[in-house]
Amino acid sequence: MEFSLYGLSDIVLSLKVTALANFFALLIVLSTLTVLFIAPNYRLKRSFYLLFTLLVASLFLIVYAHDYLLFFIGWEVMSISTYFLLSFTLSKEALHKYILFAMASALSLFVAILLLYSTQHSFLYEDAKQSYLAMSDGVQQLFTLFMLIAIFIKLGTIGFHYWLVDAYEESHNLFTPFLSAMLSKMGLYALILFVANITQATYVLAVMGLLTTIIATFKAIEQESIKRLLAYSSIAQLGYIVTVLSVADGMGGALYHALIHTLVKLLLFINIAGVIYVTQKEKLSDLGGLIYKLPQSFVFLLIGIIVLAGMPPLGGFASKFMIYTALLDAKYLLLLAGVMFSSASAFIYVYKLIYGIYLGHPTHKNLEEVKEVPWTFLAPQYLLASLLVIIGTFPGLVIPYINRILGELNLTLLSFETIQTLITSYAQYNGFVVMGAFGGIFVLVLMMFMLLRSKAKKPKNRFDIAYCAEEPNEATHLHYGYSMGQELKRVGLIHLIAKNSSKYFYDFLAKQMQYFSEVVRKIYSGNLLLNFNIAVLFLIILLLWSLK
Amino acid sequence: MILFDLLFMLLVAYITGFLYYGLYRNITARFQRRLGPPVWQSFLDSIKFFSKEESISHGWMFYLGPVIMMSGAIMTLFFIPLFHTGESFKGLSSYGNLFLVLYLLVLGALGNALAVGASGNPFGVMGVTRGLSRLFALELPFYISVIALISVSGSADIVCIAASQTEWNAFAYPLLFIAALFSFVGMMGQAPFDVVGAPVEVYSGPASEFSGKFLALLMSQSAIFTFAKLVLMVHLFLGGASGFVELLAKSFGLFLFVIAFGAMYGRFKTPQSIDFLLKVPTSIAIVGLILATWS
Amino acid sequence: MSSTLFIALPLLFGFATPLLSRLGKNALAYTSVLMQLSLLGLALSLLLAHSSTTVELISIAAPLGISFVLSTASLLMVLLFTLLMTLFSLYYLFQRRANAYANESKFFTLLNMLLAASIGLVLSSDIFNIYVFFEIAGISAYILSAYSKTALALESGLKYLLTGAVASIFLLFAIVLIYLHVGSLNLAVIAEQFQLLPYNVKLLISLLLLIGFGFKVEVFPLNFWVTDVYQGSTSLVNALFSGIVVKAYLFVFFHILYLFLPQGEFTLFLLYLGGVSMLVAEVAGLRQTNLKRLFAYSSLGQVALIFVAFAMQNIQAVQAAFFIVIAHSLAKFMLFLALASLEKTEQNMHIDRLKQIDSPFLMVMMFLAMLSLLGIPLFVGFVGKFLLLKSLAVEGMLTLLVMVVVASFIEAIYYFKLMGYMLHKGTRSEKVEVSLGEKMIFVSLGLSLLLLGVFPMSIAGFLQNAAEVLLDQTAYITLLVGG
Amino acid sequence: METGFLQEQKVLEGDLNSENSHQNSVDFLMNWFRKQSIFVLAYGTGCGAIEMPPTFTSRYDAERLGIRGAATPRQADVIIVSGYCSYKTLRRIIRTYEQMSNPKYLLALGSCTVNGGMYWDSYNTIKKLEDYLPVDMYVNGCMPRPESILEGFIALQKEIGEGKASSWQKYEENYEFYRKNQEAVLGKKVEPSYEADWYLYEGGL
Repeated sequence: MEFSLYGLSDIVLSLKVTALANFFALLIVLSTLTVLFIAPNYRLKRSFYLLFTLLVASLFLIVYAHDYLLFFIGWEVMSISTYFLLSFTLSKEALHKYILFAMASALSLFVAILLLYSTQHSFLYEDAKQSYLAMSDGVQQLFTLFMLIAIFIKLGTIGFHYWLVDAYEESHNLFTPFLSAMLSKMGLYALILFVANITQATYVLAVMGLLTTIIATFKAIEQESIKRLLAYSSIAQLGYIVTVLSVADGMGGALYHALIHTLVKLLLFINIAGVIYVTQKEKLSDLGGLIYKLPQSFVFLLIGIIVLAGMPPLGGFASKFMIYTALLDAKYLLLLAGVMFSSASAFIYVYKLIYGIYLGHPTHKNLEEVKEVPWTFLAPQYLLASLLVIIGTFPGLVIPYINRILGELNLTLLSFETIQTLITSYAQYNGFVVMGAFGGIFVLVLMMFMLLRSKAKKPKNRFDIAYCAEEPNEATHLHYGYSMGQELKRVGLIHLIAKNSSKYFYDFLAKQMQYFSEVVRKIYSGNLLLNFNIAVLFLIILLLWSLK
Repeated sequence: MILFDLLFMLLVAYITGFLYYGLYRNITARFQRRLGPPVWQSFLDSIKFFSKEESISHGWMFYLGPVIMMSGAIMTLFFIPLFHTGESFKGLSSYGNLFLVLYLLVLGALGNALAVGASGNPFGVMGVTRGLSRLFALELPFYISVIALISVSGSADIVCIAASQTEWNAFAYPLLFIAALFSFVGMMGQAPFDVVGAPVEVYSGPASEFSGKFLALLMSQSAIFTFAKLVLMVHLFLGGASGFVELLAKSFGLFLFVIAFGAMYGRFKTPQSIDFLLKVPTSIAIVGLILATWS
Repeated sequence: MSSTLFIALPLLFGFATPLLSRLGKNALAYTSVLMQLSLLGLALSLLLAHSSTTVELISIAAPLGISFVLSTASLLMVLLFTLLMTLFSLYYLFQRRANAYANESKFFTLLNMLLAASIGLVLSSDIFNIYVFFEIAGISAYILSAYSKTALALESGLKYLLTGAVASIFLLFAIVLIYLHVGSLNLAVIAEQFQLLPYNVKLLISLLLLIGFGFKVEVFPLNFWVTDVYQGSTSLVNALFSGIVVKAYLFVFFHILYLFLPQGEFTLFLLYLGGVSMLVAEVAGLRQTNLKRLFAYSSLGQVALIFVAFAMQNIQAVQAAFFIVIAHSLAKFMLFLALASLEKTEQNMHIDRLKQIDSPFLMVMMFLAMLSLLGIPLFVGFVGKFLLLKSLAVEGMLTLLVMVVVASFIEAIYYFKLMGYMLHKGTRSEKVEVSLGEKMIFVSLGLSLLLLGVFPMSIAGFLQNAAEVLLDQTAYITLLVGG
Repeated sequence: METGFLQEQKVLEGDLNSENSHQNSVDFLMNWFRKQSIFVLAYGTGCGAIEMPPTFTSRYDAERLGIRGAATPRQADVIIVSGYCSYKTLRRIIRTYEQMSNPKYLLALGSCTVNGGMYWDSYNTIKKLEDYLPVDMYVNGCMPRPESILEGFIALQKEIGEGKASSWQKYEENYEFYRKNQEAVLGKKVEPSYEADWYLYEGGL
């Protein structure tokens, strides 16, 4: 569907239903539905829903737009409606941080699309490649720079993530799942369009993606706030996608991982929203020992972290596997090693998350009185968790859909035989067998184990632990696994990685800006004599310069 | 037929694993100038624990932890073929690949970590923390070596990697092998990387709350798991195996090396071991990878 | 006759205010609304009937005469001015009790003089008339600025007067030079002969005109007085300054520029001047905490943006300029009126006070205005900025493009800082009542921002037409001088 | 039910009178395994602990008999009370003993555990360990040499193999008696202040 806007013949806008757009639209629908499920638990103003609707509408606009202008409009509306949605809970600083980065993203996207327009006078995706090729080298680099800045900010790639963590941490618990699952995906969508339509930008993406995964993983490890931890985990997960998009055949893995990440982040954030709802606590150090109070939530979080860590036999492994083999295919071996390294490091924060909330000992008296979260929290988790289990069992299930997208983008299709298997050029695996074998072995071992004569008895008191012959009591500090990973800072290399360098950088930038402003402001101090002098001098200089 | 295969593999792993463990204790004792226990001592220990009258369980997650760990070990075993030639004793390896096995290697430990957390014993969690912190540093050189091997042999299938070696990978790519060996020593829980279960430091770490049959199950899985890891190394670096004798010889040789290594060194602190692993073996592995794939 | 009415009516009304004020307490306010409405009606009827550019001549003696040219472009400006003035009168009427001026009749006199002069500037086709209106507008503006007679107000009035006097000297000198060399004051005649003048004279005249108008179109470095004036004046007056007066100056400056230099000899220079103005103004505004001054900086930035757009001197850019003019006028007008509503208790608001004020309605309206000013899509501000940047990109002026974008970003920094204050969570002590009438005005302004932003095509054709007319030097000459 | 001296006498003589030797084949097998593998809690309670390191290391190498150390009470079969036992230590020993899982054995080293030894007059050590915890095997001497300790272990192994080492059952059966004695020296707030008594444990998973 094409139409023109502004009564100008040279701007053609277009909306188009493509398989890629449908894929992301599906994710939007899924996220919206699941998030709205938990909405009745919160008392929200009507304006929240109004803005939320606007946001969802803008997401659809982004997804179905087939030219960069509409895309940009959707992008900007998304940023602004998110701003107002965030304003319900965010502190002034965090909010300001968010919007500045969002504006920087939008404006650099703006510059980029205008540069794209300047050569072929078209915003359409189809013409993007030609427009790009028509640019001179310098402009091409400038264009790529601006485009990638815009995308990286939205993705929260490391260095551009300064806003993201605070925004995630302080946003409303209802909104965080959406923020993580959907809004960052829009950055991904932009990146996919960029990579598929314009240019691969191989090395930039590879380096940025790898740095993002590794640094964000180690940053996640040292967090104590649940939402901050998950925010960094989101960054890291998107880093995998950025990395894999740097290779020619990475699109399949990227889409697969996008799907999995959306599902799992919805699951995790809804889960912790439930925990926060019943406990009113947001820090790992304030929680603990909830496993027997919230058993269902525990299982869902467990499923979530298994997927997040990319463990077989659930869906997370399928997407990780796709990413690995794509990188292997492109012979990006060290990159692959780096990605796997960060994937292995992710086990720490994943364990820290589940330990801090559910395992160990309760850190407060009132934690021993909480009840299971309301069913409105559980219902979407049932849905998401079963989807993840199904994808884990039948990893080939989504391949035909991804192939449709790849076909549309003129990329190499993924091979597909049955829905149980996932096949790449290097290896294949059968999700059904893995799941079946694990389930079978587990059940068999469990049965044999239960039949043993040795009686399992359960202490009545949680303090009955082997504790060097001492007796712990309420006052004993037993729940300290939540600070796990702090000791890693003692390792020089990791300390280097996990430094708050982006904070220093942006603070420095802000400070310099303020000084500069302070100097410039002197012009407007109201001293007429000074001003006239400046004015005359400036004009003479300019004129002499311009008349040469 | 496949069920018989699997059962047989399990049996072999169980027996060999315990045998190796007995030998391990015996040989370590000889290193320390003592007689050491009989070879079957580990087996006796495990049966003793199975026959305890009672075992303390801290809830269902605690109960399931060792079961998950055992399942993980058996899964690992099943997805690694015993022999790279012939038809039998391939297990489920045709349904999986090396990446899957790499993840299965940690699956059990993570499952058990949940149980440790559920037990509420801070020493257990301390051990888990050490283990997880060490894990990524341990895996990095191993991953690099494995990736290089996959890339060189053109497949992530273990059988293919084993079969594609004209000369042993250990000799063809010595740097990769050395780097992987460092990791392997750590994976086997040997000094100098044995920070996890350090008895006098963290009260035997993750195992501190396991008693009776739980401990017994952990011991059995350890035996099976050790064998599985040895077989994996044999296939990756030592040219695979086509018969029991070859398999036992190669794996025992490797095992001997590991325990000798372990008996000779003291223990690193956690940050030290991470630092060391991230520096020395990783650098070796990177150089090895570049040398191996340079064309 | 019709275009003369636009000037005659306000002037008449202005001088009749002492009489009208005797009719009753509210008579002046009501009649003012009536008068503005009639002007608006007139403008609208002209718009509907309008087909081509018309000239109206009030002959005094053979070479001397006052001629008004009503083209699409000037009609657009007139329409904008009368619309804003109507809303202004209505607003004044609705919140008059709270904001009564000491001497209402004088205030209205000045107000109408200002309007008449602004419209006169836009319509005149004679450079001396332009000078006259320039002075009328200036004098009424000085007095309006000092009207509240506080120390700050008097300071601002004085500053305004001083700078205005300097500006008019330069302008007058330019006119003298022109008359010396061309022998006519008619814009068309001058335009015809301007190219034939010696280079040095051309340069001198251009320089003098630039400086003369430069003060008024608030271009760096001649805009130093603006912030002080805005701070000293009341918000109501500021609404007029930034909504009407500066737009009139901008229009007439570029009108003259296009006529004299159709080839665009100075384009690059003016473009960078505009770009630098914008950057400097936005950077200087970054740390401002006084609301009026802050908006003044923002006005400087926006005016510089319009300056850049006009200076591009091509149809797309001028169309964009008109869009920004409309967007900025409406939005700033709205912001200053909102500020006037908030300031009922206290003048010179500090930014911190936004945390205290409890008026969701005004907040939302200010949000709309600010978002439009920032060029967020769905608001008309975006259309203007987009068209301008597009034409910059097409022309390949990437440096300027980046300059404008960076400046916009800096503007976003302080506007969102403002919004952050408004969105502050906490108890709000000061409740601000907004009457229904005021609400209607704000809503209509806000809606127009939104509607024009979503359906820019409704006026795009008209604006393009205006841009074509404004840029067409030969047609102008033909019309006035004849073949 | 007897009280006072009579009860004490009965408890102390309990295992002499019991006829535990009739074990079925499963019991026999299990006892054989238990006998072959003995995990000793690495917990030095008194001065006798100094004799334990040589027992377990190269010189005497207890591991050849299947005897090795265990770090936590959860994994241990045998706890050695090595010598005098102050009230403070007793508190820990009792707790540790109760945390060990059945079947569990207690080996007492030195004279002090028999009758207080040279600490007979001490204000803060117990005299007879038997009053507080059931002892399977005494190794007397002050201090007993590693050879004696090994001998003690071998004797203990023999008893285990015959199914006679059943002090843990005795502790359960006469819990009130031990508890009373423990409270007598440690005060009413004797640990475990929470329900260490096994019959309060919940069954199942």
